[in-house]
Order: sequence, then C-alpha cells, then structure tokens
Amino acid sequence: MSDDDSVRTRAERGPERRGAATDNMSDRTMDAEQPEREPERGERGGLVPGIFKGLATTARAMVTPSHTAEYPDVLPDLPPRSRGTIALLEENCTSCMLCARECPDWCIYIDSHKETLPATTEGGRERQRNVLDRFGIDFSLCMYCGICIEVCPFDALFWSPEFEYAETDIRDMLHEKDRLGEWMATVPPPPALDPGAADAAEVTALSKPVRPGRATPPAGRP
Amino acid sequence: MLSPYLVVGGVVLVGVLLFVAAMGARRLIAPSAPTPAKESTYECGVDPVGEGWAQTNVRYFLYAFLYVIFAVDAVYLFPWATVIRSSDLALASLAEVGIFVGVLLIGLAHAWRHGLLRWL
Amino acid sequence: MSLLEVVVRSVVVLAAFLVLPLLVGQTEHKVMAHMQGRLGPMYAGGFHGWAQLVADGVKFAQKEDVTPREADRWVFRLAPAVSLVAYLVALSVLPLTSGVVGADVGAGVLFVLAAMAVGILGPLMAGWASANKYSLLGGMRAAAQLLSYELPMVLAAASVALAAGTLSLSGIVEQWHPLWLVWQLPGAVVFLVAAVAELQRVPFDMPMADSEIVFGPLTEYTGLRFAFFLLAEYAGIVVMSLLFTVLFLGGWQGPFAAALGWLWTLVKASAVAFVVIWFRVAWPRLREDQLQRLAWLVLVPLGLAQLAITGVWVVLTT
Amino acid sequence: MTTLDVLFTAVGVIAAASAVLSVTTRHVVHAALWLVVTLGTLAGCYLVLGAELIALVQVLIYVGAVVVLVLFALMLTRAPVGPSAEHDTGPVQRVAAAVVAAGTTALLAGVLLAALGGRTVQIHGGSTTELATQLFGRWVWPFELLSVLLLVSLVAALAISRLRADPDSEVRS
Repeated sequence: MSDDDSVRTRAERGPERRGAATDNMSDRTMDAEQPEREPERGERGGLVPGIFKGLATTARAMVTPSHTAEYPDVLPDLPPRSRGTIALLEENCTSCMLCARECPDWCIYIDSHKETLPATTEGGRERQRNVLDRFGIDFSLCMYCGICIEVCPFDALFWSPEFEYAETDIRDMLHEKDRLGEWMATVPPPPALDPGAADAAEVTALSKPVRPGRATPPAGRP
Repeated sequence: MLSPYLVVGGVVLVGVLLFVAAMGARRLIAPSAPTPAKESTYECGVDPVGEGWAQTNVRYFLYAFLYVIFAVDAVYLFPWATVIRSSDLALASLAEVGIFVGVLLIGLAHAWRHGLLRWL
Repeated sequence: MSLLEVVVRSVVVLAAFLVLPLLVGQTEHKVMAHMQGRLGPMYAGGFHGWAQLVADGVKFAQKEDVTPREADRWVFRLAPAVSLVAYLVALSVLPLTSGVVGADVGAGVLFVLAAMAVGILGPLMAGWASANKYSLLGGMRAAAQLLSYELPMVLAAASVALAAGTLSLSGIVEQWHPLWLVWQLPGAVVFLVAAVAELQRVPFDMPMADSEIVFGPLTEYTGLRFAFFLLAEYAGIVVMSLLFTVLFLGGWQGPFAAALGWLWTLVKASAVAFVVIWFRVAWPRLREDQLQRLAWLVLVPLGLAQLAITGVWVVLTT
Repeated sequence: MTTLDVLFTAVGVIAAASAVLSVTTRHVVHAALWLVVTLGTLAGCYLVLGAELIALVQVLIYVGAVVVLVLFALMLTRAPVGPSAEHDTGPVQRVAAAVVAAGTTALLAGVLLAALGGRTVQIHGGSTTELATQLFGRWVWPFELLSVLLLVSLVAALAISRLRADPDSEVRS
C-alpha cells in the first residue's frame, strides 16, 4: 500500500518536476540573454552596504594592533610539544637500528661496532655491547613525522623545539650525533601528568608493597 | 601665455633625462647574462605556443570608438565653461550644449538598447 | 621667464615627482599591512622600515634588464618612459598653493587630462611590443579601460570648470566654495571612481589581474624598466589625488590659507591617496564586463547629469 | 628670427620628419606610433601660434583617442612584431602617393603664398574665451550639425560591429 502510494506520488510529481525543470531552463536562457541583469538585481539590496562593510572591516583591522611576532628580535613562545628538531641522548642509544628502519624517508644513518666488555666478576661471562660510531639525521630529507622518536625503545630520541638551524647549502643539513646531542639541552622536561592521572608504571611498581616469595603479576594489570 | 609651456618643455626634457640617466646607471650596475631560455617569451614556464599574438575581443575596439565620439563631444564643454557666465551667451549656450549632448545621448541609448554595451 | 627659472622649476617638479610617489608607496605598504593585521616593512632604514622603497629601488637597479627575443626592442624599451613622462608632465601643472605651481598653464584642467591621455599609450605599447599573449590581452584591457574611464573623468572635470567659469586650476581653487562639496558631489564620486580606474588599481585592476593574465602588459618587464612602471603608477596616485583636491576639495583653501595653504593641499591630497589605498585593501576586483557597464551606463550618465545640474545652476544664479 | 620662429621651425621639422617616417616605415604599429609624434608636435605648432585650446584638444583627441583607436584596430587585426611585407604597397602606388603629396604641398604653398605673401599676420582670436564666444555665438549651426554627424557615425559603427556580434550571441543563448 505504502509502496503503491509512493509510486503514485512519484508519478504525479513527475510532470510537475519536469515543469519545474523547464522553468529553470527558461530562466537560464533568460539569463544567457541578459547575463548581467539577474545578479545585479540581487545585488542591489546588498551592493552599497557591502561596499561600506568592506571599508569598515579594513578600517577596524587597521586600528587593531597586529599580532605579528617580530621573530629575530622577539623569540616565539613555542608550545611544549613543538616539532623543531630531533635531539639524541647518546647514552641511551643501543644502535638497535629501529629508528633507521622505521624512518619513512630513510634519513637516519647509524654506524656501530661491537665491543667486548670483560667480565665484572671472577669467572663470569664476557659481555658484548654496541658502541655507536655514527648517528646522523639528514634534515633535508626528514619530514618531522616523529616515528623514530615513537619507536625508540630506550628513550634516546626526543623532540626539541629548537628550529634555528637553517643552512645556505642543502648538503649542510645532515647533522651528526654531536650536534644532535647538543640539542638535548633544549629538550623541555616532560610535561607534568594531568591531575588524577594514573601514576607512571615505574612509580606504581615501586609503591607496591614488598611481598615475600615469588612475585606473580596480578591478573587485571593493564 | 607661452612661458608656462617652456616649463612644460623643460619638464619633458628633465623626464627624458631621468630615463636616460637611469638606463645609463642600469647599464653600469646591473648584470647582463642573456641566455636563450631567459630571453624566450614568458608563458607560465611552458615553451611558447605560436607567436605573441592572441585573439582578443572585438568589443575593445567598440569602446575605443565610443570614447572617440564622446571625447569629441566632451572637449566642447571646456570652452563652454569660459562663456557660460557671460550675460549674452549664458542661456543660449546652455540650450546649444543641451541639444548637442542630447543628440549624442541618443547614440548611447541606441547602443544600450541594442545590447551593445554588454560583453557578448 | 629666464632659462634659469625654467631649469629650477623643472628640477623642483622632478624632485616632487621622485619623492611624493615614494611617500605614497610607503604609506601603502604600512596602511595595507595594518589593514590586513600585519606590520609591513620594519627593518629597512631602522624606523618602521621607512627606507624600504629606497632599498627596492636599489635592488631594481641592480637587476638584469631582459628584453625578450621576440619583442619589438625599441617600443618595448620606450614604453616605461611614455608612462612616466606623461604623469611627470601632468604633475608639473598642479598647483600646491596660490602662485606655487610648476607651470601655470592657462587651460590647466584640459592640460592634465591631455597629459594623462597620452599616458594610455604606455601600457598599449608595452602590451604589444612584448610579443606575449598575456601582455597583449593586458594592453588591450588597459587601453579599453583607460579610454572608457577617461570620459566620465573629463565630464566631471568639465562640470567643475563650468562651476568655476575658468579652465585654470588655480582659478578653480579660488572660485571654490564649501557648498561645492554638496552640489558637485555626484561629479566628485564619478571622478574618484574614474580616477581609481585610470590608475588601474583595485577594484579596477583587470589589466594587471595577476590571477588571470600574469601581470598584463608588464609581464615581460624586469629590473629598472619594471620599476619605472611602478613609479608611474604611484606618481599617478599623486597626480590624481592632487587633481581631485584641486577640483573638488578646494585645494589650499582652509583656515590660515595664506600661510598654510601648501599644507592644506598636501593634507587633502594625502587623504585622497589614503582612500585610494583603502579601496585596494577593502574590495575585490570587478569582472571585465562589469567594468565597461559601470563606465558607460552608470558613470557617464551620472557625469552628464552632474553637468546638467551645474549648467542650469550656473545659468540661474548669474 | 624670434624665439617663436625658432621654436615653430624646430617643432615643424620634427612633425614633418616623423610624418615621413610614419609613411615609410615597414612596421605597421611603428607607423601609428610615428603618427603619435606627428600629431603631438602638430599640437606644439598650434601652441607656438598661440592656440592653446586647440593644441590641448589636439593632444587629448588625436593622440589620446584617435591614435589609440588606430592602434587598437591594428592590434586586433594581427599586427606582427617586425616588418610586414603583406601590408606593403607596390612601387606604382608609392610613386602615385608621392606625386599626390607633392601636388598637395605645391597647391597649398601656392595658395598660402599668394594669399598672404610676405605679410606678417597679427594673430588674434586664439584665446579660449574668444574661441568659445565665436563657437557658441556665431557658429551655432555647424556646432549642432557636428553632434548629428557624430551620432550618425556612432550608429553606423555600432551597426557594423553588430553584424558580427549578433549571430554569435544567438548561438550562445
């Protein structure tokens, strides 16, 4: 029934719609014959006020103090998570190459060699560790995605808000670990936790009551 | 009457001298390293197509023509300004110019009525 | 008039021609910037970038001046001079105050209009000689626009001359009365609109429309020649502002006109120049067809109506 | 020779020279530009003779309007940069033109010399006010007829341009 109804309505509306369409078309042809007349009549209500509105807006903007930051004289007040450059904390780096592999631009260059450490206790096993020889980021390729910082498992890479490292030659944009290390000084301390946020994992672990015997991880731990 | 025009002549001369001197200075200061690419016609970075001539709307010509007609009309208004206050010509000249301009207005109305002031 | 006087007058006019456009240009830099919530130039010269345009001029002079291979060399090279000299000559007859004028030409109104009419040739020559499609289109647009708007301007100026009963610019100022602000108002509006169009500035900058035809007739120009076209544009603002002041705002008339007349002229002209700059910031560009309609169907009839009012008024009151 | 004579001669020589250049150049647009120089210097001639209004009108109308019209017409109908051979005239026409020009010059010079001889004519009536008085007082009919003439030419020009424009607009709509 309802289907039938709707069909009938559509059928009834058909010619009407077609009529409307032809009306539109005849309107359009009229427009083509007198292309300027139609919009002008519409504008007449708003043209003169519009003209003065434009003048008033610009005049108001002129007497409003501008927000321009005069950069070289006045340093910008950057938000804490600004992506200026990438700093390297060399001590934390284990040359695991995760950052270099994840980098979409392949702009991180890492060279390292293995070093054998003598056993610390008598009869102990000798240990090997990676020594970082080179850590370079080519900032002419870097797109500041921050994936390297995200994937670093040892917190060796940080965002620094420092941005004044422009060079006149693109080849000078490849910065090595000493330069990357210098930028560590500009890395801001991590932002304070929100009030009411869960404590950091380390703090939670430390504040747990010490239980004798083997510690079993609680079931519902996130 | 002619002495102010001597100054006008002087000003033209000084202007030409300014241009010549500036071009001389440019010759001394500015570099000149012509290359074929630099001297080619600018077409938004693409190699020029055809020659440097574009089909333009003939309407432009129409407006120039309208202007010539009306400019001839308008220059008569200037001598009129000097006699409109004279006692014997005031009314007469007003009527004369009224007719003169009125006849030309017919032309403008004609152009408008036939839609010739529309841009196609 | 001795030769020395002619030389001194010419040089003074030239000095004014080189200084006033720079002032207008700098004002435009700053006014436009503040209207857009910016600061504009702040460094050149130290104080609020006052020497920015001087620095620009030095830069332009050091740039290579390229003449395209296809161009008509002589016409291409002379076009900026035609634009420049036309406005220079127009400036020379505009009075600053009573008796202070480069050349006190008898029919000053007609002279200024004639000088600016010659200036039309500049863009047209540049547009054709560049042998560039954008340039030719821009040159055509420029010439058609300048011609169409010359007419309302001539009509409005003729109306003022009629009201004053003289063709001399100084004479017009002396005849001026504050009442003119009322009964010459339509003419003043017509003149101002036509003047902005003559200057090819927003909202009438179709010949230069950078989003449509690159830079119109100036597309192929570089270095000092390009700078001269720009100088001509700003000199044009100076000329139009002074002319508007003299014709419609009473030039040097005002309190203490005897001592401060020159200041009054400059203040009024600066106000007009400010308005021209203001228009540029506030309004978008018109369409090419709207441009010609505005000229022929609004401004010309308005100008003729003003002429009729003036004529009848003058005949009735004398 | 007075200063005015010198000025008149100088301006006249420039006018004549640019006129010759304008008919001899092979560049179409250059010819129009030389015409600008000719008409402008002619205005200078009028000025030296004391007819200020005529001189200014000459610049305003001829340089500012008529030559621009000519340039428009040239540029719309394909004016190449550089000399154009197809617009050139043959030797016969050139000779004929030279003969006609020389004949006109001789006729004018003869008439003027015969009429005025060596007499100096005092110029009067050049001032704008006098000219206006004459125009609006004595020459009313030619003045009014001029408006009709202008109207006729305007209507005719519009009719010619409509021949091209109308079919176009019909196609579009």
